[in-house]
Amino acid sequence: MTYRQALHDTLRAELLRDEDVLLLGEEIGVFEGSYKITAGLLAEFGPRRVRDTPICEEGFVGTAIGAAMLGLRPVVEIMTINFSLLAIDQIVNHAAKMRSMFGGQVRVPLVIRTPGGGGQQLAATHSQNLEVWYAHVPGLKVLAPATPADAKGLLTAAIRDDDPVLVLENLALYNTRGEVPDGDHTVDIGTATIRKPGTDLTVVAYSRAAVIALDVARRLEDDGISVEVVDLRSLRPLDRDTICASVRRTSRAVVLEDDWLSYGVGAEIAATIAEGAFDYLDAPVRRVAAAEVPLPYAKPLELAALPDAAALTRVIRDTLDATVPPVRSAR
Amino acid sequence: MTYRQALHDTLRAELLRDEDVLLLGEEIGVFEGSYKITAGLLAEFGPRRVRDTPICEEGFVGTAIGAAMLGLRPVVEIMTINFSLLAIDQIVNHAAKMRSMFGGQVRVPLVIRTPGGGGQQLAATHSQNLEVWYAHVPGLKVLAPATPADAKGLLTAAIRDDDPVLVLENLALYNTRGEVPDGDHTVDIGTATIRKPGTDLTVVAYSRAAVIALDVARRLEDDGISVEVVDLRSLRPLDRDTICASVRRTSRAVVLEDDWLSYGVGAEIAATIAEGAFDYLDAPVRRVAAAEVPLPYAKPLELAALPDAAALTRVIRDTLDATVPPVRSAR
Amino acid sequence: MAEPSPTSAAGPVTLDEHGPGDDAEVLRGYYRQMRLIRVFEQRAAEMYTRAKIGGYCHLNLGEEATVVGLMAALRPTDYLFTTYRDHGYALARGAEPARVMAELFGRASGLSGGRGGSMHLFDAQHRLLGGYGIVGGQIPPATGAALAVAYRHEPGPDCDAVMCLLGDAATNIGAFHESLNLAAVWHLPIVYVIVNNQLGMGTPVEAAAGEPELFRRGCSYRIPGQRVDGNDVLAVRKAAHAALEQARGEHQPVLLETVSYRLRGHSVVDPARYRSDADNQRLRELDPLPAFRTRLIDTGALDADAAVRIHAEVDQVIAEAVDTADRAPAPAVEALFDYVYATPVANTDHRLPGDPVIDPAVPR
Amino acid sequence: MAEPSPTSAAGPVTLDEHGPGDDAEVLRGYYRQMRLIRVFEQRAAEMYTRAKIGGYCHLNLGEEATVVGLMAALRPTDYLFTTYRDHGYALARGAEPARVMAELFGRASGLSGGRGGSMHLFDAQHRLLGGYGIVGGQIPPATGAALAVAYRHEPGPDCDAVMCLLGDAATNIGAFHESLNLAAVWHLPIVYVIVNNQLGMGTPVEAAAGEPELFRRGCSYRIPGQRVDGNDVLAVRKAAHAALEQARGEHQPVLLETVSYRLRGHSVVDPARYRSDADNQRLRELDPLPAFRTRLIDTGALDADAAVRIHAEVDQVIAEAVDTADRAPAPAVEALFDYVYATPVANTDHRLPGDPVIDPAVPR
Ligand SMILES: Cc1ncc(C[n+]2csc(CCOP(=O)(O)OP(=O)(O)O)c2C)c(N)n1
Ligand SMILES: Cc1ncc(C[n+]2csc(CCOP(=O)(O)OP(=O)(O)O)c2C)c(N)n1
Ligand SMILES: [Mg+2]
Ligand SMILES: [Mg+2]
Repeated sequence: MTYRQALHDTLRAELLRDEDVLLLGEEIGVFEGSYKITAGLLAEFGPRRVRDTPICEEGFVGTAIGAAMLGLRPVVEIMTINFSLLAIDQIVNHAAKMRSMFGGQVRVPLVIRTPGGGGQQLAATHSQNLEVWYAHVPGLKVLAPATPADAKGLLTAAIRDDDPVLVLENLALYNTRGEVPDGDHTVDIGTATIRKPGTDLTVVAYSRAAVIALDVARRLEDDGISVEVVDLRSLRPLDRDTICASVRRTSRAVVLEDDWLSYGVGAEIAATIAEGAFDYLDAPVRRVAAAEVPLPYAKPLELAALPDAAALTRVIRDTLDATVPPVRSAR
Repeated sequence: MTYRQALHDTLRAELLRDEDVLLLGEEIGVFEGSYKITAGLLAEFGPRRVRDTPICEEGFVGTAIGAAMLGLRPVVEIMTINFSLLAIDQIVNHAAKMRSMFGGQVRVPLVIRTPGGGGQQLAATHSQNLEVWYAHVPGLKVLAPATPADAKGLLTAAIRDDDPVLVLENLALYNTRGEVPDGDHTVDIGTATIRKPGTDLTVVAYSRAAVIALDVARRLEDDGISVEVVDLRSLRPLDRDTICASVRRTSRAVVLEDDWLSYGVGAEIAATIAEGAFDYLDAPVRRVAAAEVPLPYAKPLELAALPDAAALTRVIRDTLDATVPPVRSAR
Repeated sequence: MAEPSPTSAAGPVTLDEHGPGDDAEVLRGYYRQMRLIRVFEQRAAEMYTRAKIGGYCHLNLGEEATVVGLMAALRPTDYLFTTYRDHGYALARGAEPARVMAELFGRASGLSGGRGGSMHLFDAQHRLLGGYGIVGGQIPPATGAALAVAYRHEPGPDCDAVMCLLGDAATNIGAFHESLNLAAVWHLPIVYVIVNNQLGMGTPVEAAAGEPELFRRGCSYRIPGQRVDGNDVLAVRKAAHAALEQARGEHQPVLLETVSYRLRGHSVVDPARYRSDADNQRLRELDPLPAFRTRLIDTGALDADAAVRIHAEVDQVIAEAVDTADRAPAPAVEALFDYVYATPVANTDHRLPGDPVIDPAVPR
Repeated sequence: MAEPSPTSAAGPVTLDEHGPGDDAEVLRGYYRQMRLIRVFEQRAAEMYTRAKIGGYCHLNLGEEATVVGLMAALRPTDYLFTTYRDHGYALARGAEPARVMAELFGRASGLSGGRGGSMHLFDAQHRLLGGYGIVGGQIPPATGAALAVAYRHEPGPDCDAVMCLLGDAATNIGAFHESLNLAAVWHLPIVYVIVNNQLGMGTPVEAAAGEPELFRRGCSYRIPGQRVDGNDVLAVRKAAHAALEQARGEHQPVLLETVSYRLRGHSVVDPARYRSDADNQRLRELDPLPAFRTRLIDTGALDADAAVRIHAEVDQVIAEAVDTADRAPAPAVEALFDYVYATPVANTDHRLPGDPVIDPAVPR
């Protein structure tokens, strides 16, 4: 089943399961969704449960927050994460704060689904990966499924969770395929998973990058290089134990991320490893991330700016070649 | 002179120097500024140069962007960084993108001044440190002066720079005092500075945290502990060479930051050190940051959640006590 | 002042001048509430200067008639969203003065557990769904609360309604536009009340709003608007009641503007230098409390002795509230991480500043 | 359709039905421009399906009369901000078709150096200050451009003006409200043009806007509004000219709504299934090009042969534009970091994916 289908079926299943679940977003009804995740749902559930909104990200996300305060379980689609900037005050200054700031008197069971990712020649304003901003914010939960199975498991968990959860999708993953468990399937929020065990080096990634990492790891097997792939799945909470435990075994780590290097998700991963596995590291933790430019439209420039399998492979090999120089004599 | 006075005098000097410079913001005129940075400027320069705006952060920041596109040099005050979330689409999707996305045909000489910081019992929505979000974005320059002299030098440089620059101020610094050079004084954007040389350990910090770090470093001298303090001053670009060169000398580092630990500024600093000074590190790079909660109003909770001199001192001592276990045998 | 709106559709007003049950006791009750708010705010200002209260502290001084009139029109089952200028609303809605003051003092017994402070009063029991410190920030959630009501209830006399308060200056922010538009296209049972106190901090309405007759700003959504004298508690109650009836009866959003005056600075620390002595003199004359007292005495609903008794009783209540609040304990530091999340999940961060990212105690 | 706005203040219209200098040649010129846009867009759609163009591609098909009428009213010295549906405006403003097509192809010779693509056409020479892909995102900067003009020029016939285009659905977003309010309170020389093509993607105006007569939405700022038939190039030019005169002459912002129809899907890839065959049939009848051609032929401004010649010449121009664009080189990868900043400063990041954070070459 595709990642898209898994999301669609999950939304449908939750709409059937719980009358308090409703969908809101631009073009999710009549237009069936910019990326067709909600295809057919308006026809099946009607405009009360599947609500097209005017173009007003701040307004409809804030409206979903208020509906959640009264016990509904809105699942909002923001067409792409780039447009979430218009709603970020409602997400960060309101949804994330209310429960704590109001002394635990209210819950905000809100889910925000939104795809990120570049590589589609959508240019600078439509190609960003800004999930790190949300991952920085206590009060939010931030999930990033890489597989159809996790798309189902994490979205289901998010909808049943009583806190605001941002579910990061990815334009490049919608058509990817994978096994999806039938029936009720949830994945524990806050847990990373090891996609492939390995002994020589750990690659940490999430979303589209996790798929690339797995692919690279498989190919490197043929060269006798054993790479372990950790898929974060959850950016907040972050499963530091799984990351550090892996690196303590492999003693080397590389991060693959689609966002810009400086202050990106990989910075936290590298810092966590450098602290949590300090005594075990045989080489510096390198990050493979996007070049720090507003992503250009022209294909050659876009390709040059985005991280890919080749860059990851190169850095993995460099890291394995790097040896630990005798620390003292180095000074 | 106070940090507030340095900012005020700099704005006045630039208004006098360049007819294209104008100030925009809520309550900067008649009210003389929420924090009185612009006191007296409306009276002196009139409403054409010093413009009170309605409450519409997205509108007036975007308006300043358009004015900058035509060659004016607007200096916008956003009352606190918390409200910048309402303007972030204009800052990140517009100001930061335009020059590059439009093939170099336009410049956006815009300055956004805004204070961050907690500790004033302003509660969760009014106490944030979100500069890391902006520091992540190519196309922006992000500065964070810690002293009155740098407030003058960096703000002057920002106003004369042809790119969008965010100048992060801090509520807790406005009344702090320090020497300020007379006449024309600019600080190079993108350069960190060593506030105090030391040999045992490097503390990296910026804004209010740099002041605390310097204070702690001075006090530790008495205990014979020699701490070097690196004040970043510029978060984007980030002066990685100065940071890593310092740690290569001291072989130990601690980051002090006012934002939340996960995915905060310190993550990038720690990741940079762990990669750029890997062979020289004798202990893990620890981060002293805020507890990951929406900041509560109640004073005891607020104090418990925010990093302070005591926590920094404790972590510095821990780091010095930490020794490097023989790496191989550890596994 | 209350020139009728061209778009006004406030509908048939079912209340007579005073409204049903407006015997002297009800009127005295309004006066007492107004007085209670007045004294509470004066004590709050005093406590702020004595550093019992921190952060920002915005008072309802001058808005007592508006506060009491609006709250009198609201049913206990209706939902209320306010701005950060919220003390009076919490009191009039029925919250204990001691718990409101305790919130300002940052105590565990405070209305929001001491975590929100003056700007963020929340009282689930009385359906006060929060004071909000981001200007305009409460408008989309209030609209969403109305969506939840409409999702569950047909229009009709028994339908709940939502009241969303905002300041005059908040009508210039995008959230106002987006929310009213949504309420209009979705037919939501909500009354937006613009509490026009003439100023946003130091900025007069005319300097900030292209259409300074704010009740007309519903025109962009075909939302009927009406303006009422915010210094007249009964006029406010009447207009608010009519608006709420329309909201619950037809799921028709309504825009109501109350016009009153901010007697002091924007917040306790603002000396309001931008106001002339003449302004201040004029303001004292517009004070709604003496005006309402005189009116009640003239109509025989109140006599001098009764007024004195009310004042004494109110002073007493507030004095006790201050004492009770002052004796209340602050939240325990151990409770720092409470309420960050409602549903516990793995690996939530519970680190204090300086703690390592990985608990060294965890066996490797 | 163009029922006069109650708030209309479009002022004395100085143009007669056709306007000065409307000899046959001018009219044929408009027809040629409309045809040029039509053919350009058709070829663009074709090039998209042939994968010469990537990303999103939004066409002006059906809006040719609006585009040409608006651009005819604009002076070369006026400033223009558009949405992502911008090809026609760039062409009518005077940009070379080859450079517009080259931008769609992502070539270095493109109007934005190949970095912006279809949605982000910018032409400093012709004062086209950008196509913008964030709905409503262009409105505040356009307002700021008007602020810069007002900062430097008194109101008067020689004052520059700014024209800001937006779609019907963009009137529901906060930036629209905040910007018009600022333009009103600051008296800025700007004309906001709502290009109402009846739909935002698949959403009809009535489903999205509380006041679907969009030209009335200036009411919240006392900004005069007017609606004009967007299929009538001369009516559009006339209304836009009057609005621009008011903007430059009085620094009075104006809201103009042009009503036309989107002949195809939202973007090239949208099959527009949400439209019925009846809709599509009706749309074909509303096509502004045949209508204008007939009108010109009836008035004798054009004859069949001339029309054929124009079509042939336009086909030729666009064919050459496509060839030229196709032969043009893409930007060099070495230029990746160009234009990120205007003022070079220390330590700017020029790392490619996978590069170490500290150049190992740098001596330690
Ligand atoms: C988005 C945002 N911008 C600015 C502020 C700072 N601020 C707090 S109150 C206020 C004035 C609001 O005036 P009004 O809406 O009339 O309400 P009033 O204070 O008069 O009750 C401002 C500018 C804020 N809290 N939020
Ligand atoms: C802030 C934002 N939200 C959503 C989108 C996705 N989007 C692109 S165009 C569009 C419809 C806009 O319709 P309209 O304003 O009528 O312009 P038209 O496309 O009809 O010319 C939408 C929803 C966007 N680009 N920006
Ligand atoms: Mg006010
Ligand atoms: Mg449209």
